[in-house]
Amino acid sequence: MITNFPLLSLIIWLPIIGGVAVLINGDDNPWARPLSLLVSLLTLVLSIGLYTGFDNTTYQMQFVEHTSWISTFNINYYLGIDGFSMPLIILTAFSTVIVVVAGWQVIEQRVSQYMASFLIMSGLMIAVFAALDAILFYVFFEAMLIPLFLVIGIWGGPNRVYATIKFFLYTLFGSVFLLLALLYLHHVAGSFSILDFHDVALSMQEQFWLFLAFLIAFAVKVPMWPVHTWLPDAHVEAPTGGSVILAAITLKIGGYGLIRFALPITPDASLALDWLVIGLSLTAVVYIGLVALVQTDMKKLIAYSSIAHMGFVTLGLFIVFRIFANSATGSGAVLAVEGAMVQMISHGFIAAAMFLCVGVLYDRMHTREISAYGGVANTMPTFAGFAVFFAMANAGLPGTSGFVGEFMVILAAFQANFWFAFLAATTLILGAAYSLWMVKRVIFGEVANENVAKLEDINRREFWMLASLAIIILAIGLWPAPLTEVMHASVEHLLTQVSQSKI
Amino acid sequence: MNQTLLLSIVLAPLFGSIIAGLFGNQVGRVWAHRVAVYGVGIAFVLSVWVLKLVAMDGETYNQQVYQWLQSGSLSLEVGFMVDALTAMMMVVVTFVSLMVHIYTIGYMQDDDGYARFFSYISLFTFSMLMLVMANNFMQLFFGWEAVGLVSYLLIGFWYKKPTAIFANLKAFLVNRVGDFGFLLGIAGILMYAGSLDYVEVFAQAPVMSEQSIAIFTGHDWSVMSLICILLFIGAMGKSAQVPLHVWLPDSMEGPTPISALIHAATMVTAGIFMVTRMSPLFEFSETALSFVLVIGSITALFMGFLGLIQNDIKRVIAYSTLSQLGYMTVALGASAYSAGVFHLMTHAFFKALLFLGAGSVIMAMHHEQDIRKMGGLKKYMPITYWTALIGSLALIGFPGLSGFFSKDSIIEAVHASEIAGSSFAYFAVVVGVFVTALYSFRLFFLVFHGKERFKIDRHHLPHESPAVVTVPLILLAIPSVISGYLIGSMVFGDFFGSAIVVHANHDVLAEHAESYHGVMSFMLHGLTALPFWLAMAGIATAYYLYMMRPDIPAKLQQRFNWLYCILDNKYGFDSFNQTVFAGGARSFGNLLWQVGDRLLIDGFIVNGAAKTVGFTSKVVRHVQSGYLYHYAFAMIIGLYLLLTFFVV
Amino acid sequence: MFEVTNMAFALPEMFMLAMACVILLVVAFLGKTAAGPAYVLSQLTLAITMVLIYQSMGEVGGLTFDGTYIKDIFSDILKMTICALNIVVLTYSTSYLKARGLFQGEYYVLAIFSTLGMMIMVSAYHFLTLYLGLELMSLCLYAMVAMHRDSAVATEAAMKYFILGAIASGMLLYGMSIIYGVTGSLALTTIADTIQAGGIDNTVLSFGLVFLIIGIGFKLGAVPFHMWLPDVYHGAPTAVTLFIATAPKIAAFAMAMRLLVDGLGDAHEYWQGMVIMLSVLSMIIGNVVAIAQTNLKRMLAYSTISHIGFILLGILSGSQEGYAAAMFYALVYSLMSLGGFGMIILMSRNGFEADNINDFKGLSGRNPWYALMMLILMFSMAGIPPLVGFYAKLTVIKSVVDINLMSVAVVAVVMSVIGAYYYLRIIKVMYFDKAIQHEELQAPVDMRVMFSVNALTVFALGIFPGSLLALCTSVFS
Amino acid sequence: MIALSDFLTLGALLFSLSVAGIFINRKNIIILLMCIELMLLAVNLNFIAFAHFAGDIAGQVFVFFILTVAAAEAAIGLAILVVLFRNIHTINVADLDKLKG
Repeated sequence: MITNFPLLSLIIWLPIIGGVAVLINGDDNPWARPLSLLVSLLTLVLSIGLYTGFDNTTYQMQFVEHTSWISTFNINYYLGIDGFSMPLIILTAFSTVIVVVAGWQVIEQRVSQYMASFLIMSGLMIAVFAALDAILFYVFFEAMLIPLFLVIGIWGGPNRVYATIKFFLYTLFGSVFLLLALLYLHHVAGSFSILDFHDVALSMQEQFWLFLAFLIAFAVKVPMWPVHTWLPDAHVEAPTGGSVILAAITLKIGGYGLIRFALPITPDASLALDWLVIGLSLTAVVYIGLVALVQTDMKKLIAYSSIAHMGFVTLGLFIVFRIFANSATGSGAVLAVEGAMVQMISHGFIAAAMFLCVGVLYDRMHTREISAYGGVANTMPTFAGFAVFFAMANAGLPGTSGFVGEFMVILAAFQANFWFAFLAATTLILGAAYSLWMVKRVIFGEVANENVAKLEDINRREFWMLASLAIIILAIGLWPAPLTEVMHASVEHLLTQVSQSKI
Repeated sequence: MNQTLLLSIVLAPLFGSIIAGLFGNQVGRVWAHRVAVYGVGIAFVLSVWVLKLVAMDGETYNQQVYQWLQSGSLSLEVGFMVDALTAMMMVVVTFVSLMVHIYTIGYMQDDDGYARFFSYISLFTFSMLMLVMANNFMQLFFGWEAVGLVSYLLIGFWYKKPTAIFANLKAFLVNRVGDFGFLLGIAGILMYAGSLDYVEVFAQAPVMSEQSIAIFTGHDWSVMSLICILLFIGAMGKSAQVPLHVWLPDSMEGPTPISALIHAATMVTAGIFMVTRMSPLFEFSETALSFVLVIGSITALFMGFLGLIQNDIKRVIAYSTLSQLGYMTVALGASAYSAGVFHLMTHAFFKALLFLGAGSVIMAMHHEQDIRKMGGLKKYMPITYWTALIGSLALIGFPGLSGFFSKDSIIEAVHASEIAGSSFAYFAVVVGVFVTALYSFRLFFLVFHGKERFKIDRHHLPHESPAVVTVPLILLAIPSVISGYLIGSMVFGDFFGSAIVVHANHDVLAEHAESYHGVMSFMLHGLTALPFWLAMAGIATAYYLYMMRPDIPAKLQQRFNWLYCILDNKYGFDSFNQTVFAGGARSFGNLLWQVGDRLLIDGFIVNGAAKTVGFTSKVVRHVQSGYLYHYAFAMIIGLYLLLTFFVV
Repeated sequence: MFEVTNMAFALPEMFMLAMACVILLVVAFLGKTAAGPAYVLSQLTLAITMVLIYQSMGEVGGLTFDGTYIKDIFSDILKMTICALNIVVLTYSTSYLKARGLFQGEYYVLAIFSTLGMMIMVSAYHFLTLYLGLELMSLCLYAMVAMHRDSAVATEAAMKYFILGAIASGMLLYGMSIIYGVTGSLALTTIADTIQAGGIDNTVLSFGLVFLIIGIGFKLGAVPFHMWLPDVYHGAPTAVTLFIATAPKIAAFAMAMRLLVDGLGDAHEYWQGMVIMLSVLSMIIGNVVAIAQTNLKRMLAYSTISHIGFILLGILSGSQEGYAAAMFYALVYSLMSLGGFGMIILMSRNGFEADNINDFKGLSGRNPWYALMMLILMFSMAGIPPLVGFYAKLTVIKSVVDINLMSVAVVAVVMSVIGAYYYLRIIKVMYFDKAIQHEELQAPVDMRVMFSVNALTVFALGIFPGSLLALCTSVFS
Repeated sequence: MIALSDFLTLGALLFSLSVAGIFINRKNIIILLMCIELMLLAVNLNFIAFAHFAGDIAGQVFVFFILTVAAAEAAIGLAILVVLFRNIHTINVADLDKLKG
């Protein structure tokens, strides 16, 4: 490996520049789609390079790039990845390919703008995961909202304006507090490097407020109850690609933010307020699970299920304190954090797949109401197979990736408190109930109406799109070790950080 | 024994499943079933070889195949553990599965989903083998859920039938309730044993048994009791114990071969297997054992009653299965694990036989399942008749047949047990014998004897099923008769060796073992015992009620209408679940959604804030009235404010 | 003692004054046909002035004209910005004025005189020069607003502007008189020295400060002295609005800096609270009331008010970093504002003002490029990265955080979220709504190019804000 | 002897009068212009008083400038007033309400 080769920059800027190129070419250009696919595939291939060149043994940042950017404030173009960010970057690159393929025929208006939005968004999101400078992080964190705002607003459903503005303001509201926190930390630490933030000593009061700022910013992204209500609206109105990116990546930024900021920078406040996060997470699992059950719109149902699943991420991250309190070794804490990470990655694939399935149906029937369907299996058997598989994955069936994260977090939660595990495990029932009940009503049964009777099974493009996701979901479910082993060192390091008081 | 051998056993059916499932259209129907049957056939032959290695050569095996996950100090692996218990289960599973595979060639002949069906049942075989061969809890859970998945797929195999897709959802969800407990149990084990590997966990058992956990503040519970009960909740789901039994009767919506394979012989016994496998843990908790015992005896007795009034041929057998599962559970509760597993094995043979026989009848009746519309089939279907007779006799515990040995040993074990609830259990299992005989022979007489109540169509007279159906019947009838003779080694001998751990103070089988002097004396003893006469009385009652005086049942039904209602409503479990759990969850979910999400969070806080800002904006803009003197006045106000606050 | 007056320090102003007179004469002689030459001459004047300033930038500056006038790096940068902004403004205005029969030489005379006033304000180091510069600028602006003589709203706006402006001038003068009374001097250097030396009556000082603040607040448009701003922006011809909204804000900012920092820097503790009040009120009122607007010019007026609130954040921090941040913000604001009002002119044509938000419906379908440019401007104003508006907000908020005024910072960020709403609304209208009209743009090429450059600068500065930020910082270190 | 404070008080009074005149008067714009003049005069008084008592000439010089500017201001103001009257045929302050909100 060439040590100084700016691979990360390449992965970030290739899709952005590619997106601009697609945009400039204009809508009439027949090359918009192939070019987008090429760029996204290239990005994916390059991002694989991050995995192969990754050193599992160290928690230190790798592929580091450091250039002065805004010298006045000592803001740097500082990139680097560790075991937390690397899998998420690959997930992002992969999702972008899927999105490009998913929009291939479906998007007829403003194709180049659509593709460009996603390519640019992809670069920005990768940059969020790679940024080690707080302001750089924030810039990408916010900049990402712009293309997503446009995607939902332009290509979305009937109520798209409300949804997209709600989404934008909601997330903006959360993130401005993050900005304040970052500025305050700079005031204290004298640098904008996130790694320097990790080391700075803070009083309990400072940590308390900083933690709240981080929490509000990232809780909105995750999203945690009760700041989750933007998500169902955004998902329902977004075009399929938008939903995929929302579910697969943007939610992950919330979890990632908690890992990168809240836990290591404010460990004492995290400890003191872990009850809050745990409580909200469990609320997400149970409350949102019940809410998902009664949804009549498929996308809304999946959106709510996303919230419930993300509850496991936040739960996994914040039970570590209780686990430390209960046992000296804290082996369960590693399990909890890695479970949260696995859950994030896995949810990225599964939620994407679920939304693509809804997209496939929506493209044909132009409705997402569950009641408009029934007996799809009769006319679309191959699709039905995928749908049932993904629903099972969503319900956390062992052998699929959906199981791994939940399993790890529940196992760890028991070590924190029996009731945490008890409430978290209700997802076994609720998750199965809402996923499979939907499958029952949509996929199974007699052909419900003549529209369903006219459905055509998925074409080759859709097949490979779903098949690639299915393979990954299965692969992670059957052998998650390659995924978790890249995180070990980083997780261990995080746990040392959270277990040391900063006061 | 090596890894290749064991992997071949597991992967052969999986391979068959993948070929039949993913490439069913390409390879065609014939190759779809061939590949599946060969796969399971290979698995069966190799399983027998493994059994031979274990039983004859005393080999055991416990190694990992690959590391599934490593996290901190915890390592989760996929691996195999083969001892006598496993080997026995492997043979039972692959044998019944093979029979069902062959049977299916005939039974599903005309179905559109032929290849898909083979794919599913092969996948089931794979999953079940993974379950029984697991050497750790993670893999156990994997197999546990995977068989649940296949069960779900197979119950809903005819996905156009509304009842079928209702039943499969119900089955999956009820099983998930069990898995909920099971998973918590596993989590508890990880916490207190620090590992999920069987061997390590069992080694930790004595330490764990001394720990306690405060679930509710101030109440310390024994960790072992908690874990065992949680694990057993899993078993209650899978093995359909009250109150999680509700899915099993409904699961009869699936094709008959899977009723035989999954919902009678193998999958439903996974719970029994699991508890047996966990005997080193359960032995430390009398509380848990009592719990198991009571649940088992309730299931054994009360589910038997329900069999009495069912008219669907498969449902009668399904309730019988429930009841028999209750017997097995009772055995577990009484620490007579080997008796339980023994019954598991014999039951697998004769119950599969009964189901497949029922399937044969159903085929002959053109998919009519109501026993009131059958009768007198004996002359049309001799093979089915005789095999069904063997199966029924085995089921009621007729001396000499397999069921006699296994059931008798359970009854004796419960009799000897001294833990809480054992007297009730004894009562339940003894009365159960009578009930079993009554409903079994009610079914038998109504189907094969008496008047022909089906509509006779000259061109479609009932006829015996083809060889692919009858050969499996015969092949299953053989072990239904003879497998009981293994009692000597399996129950009273040390066939299972260290696979089953029983503490001396619970060892109810030990005293029987002392008085056990071979099969013949056991049988003779049985002839004088109460259960035998109860069984005979059952047969006689059935004959009297349904052959000689068919008017009596109808009168009884009128006379004891309230009782009939209770039984007909299955004690109200279904309607209770439907209203309270399903309906309750939906209304509560709706409440949370409409009130919590929409009204409070979205309406009040989010949109409320937006509206407040918008409203403020509309109000405040009127300050900009357009009049110069107001503008000037605003400046004066500003001046005033500045002067007031800031002039020091 | 006479010091030798260094005329060279004021060379650009002198040149501009001369040229202003030339243009005046040209207009006077050519009459109706003077507009064209006046336009060219004005542009030339501004360009040459810029060059003159640029050439002298490296040279040592200092006080001149008996300590009433200063040339320093701060004044050089701001003056160059003012000239540059006005070059763009004049370019933008031309087509607008032509279409409405307002293409007259007087506009350019007034513009150049007004520019001269601004430059004097920037360089003023004495109450007198400051006052004269201010009045020179303001009087020209009053007249410009009223230029559209047949428009009732324009004259109404002019009247309001004039009356309120005169009151504000009066207040400012009153404040100056008090400060003069306390410190015994009109020169900022002496005032600063006196205050530093101490021993003056703080009550009277802060009493005088209140009036100064009002004067500054009025010129900037800070709440509650902002009432003129929406009406004037709304009522004036867009070309004039554009003029008022850009360079004069730089001049007002310079005035604020000169008075508060250079002159009364040591009285920071007395004026900080007042500025906080203005700042917070401006951010709140500006952002909240903007939401209810349907007229784009009016909305941008309220948005200006909120931006002023942010600029004041930098000033109130009292640190060099804060001043640099405020300067950065002021520059960035003028650039964005230039683009925002430029867009309205770009969209407008004879008989169509394009100043209603709904006039932008479906713009992205009709003119994707300009819609994109407007999108950049709007997101920048909303303070969304990676656009330069974000760094402006970042720097001022940072300066407030650094002095531990967290509550003010919280207000600022919350208000920026509320503010984002109405910018998003513009984007929503452009991108998500269906077009209701389909006329082609009529703007000339030079304006289109200039506008694109303008918006792209906002974007480019967003990616590389470092140099501009460094420049602003260097002024105060 | 007239003290400085007397001048200042008078100046403040005049100033207040003018300010009050501006926002109390709702009739005639010309009165507004007069009030503005009054305000500037109040300021002038202040300057002169301070200059006198401090023995500093600068304040008095300033006053001359203010007077000059005030004249220019009045000119502009009246010009606008004329245009305004031409457009809306009234110089009633309360009629200047087209721009609001």
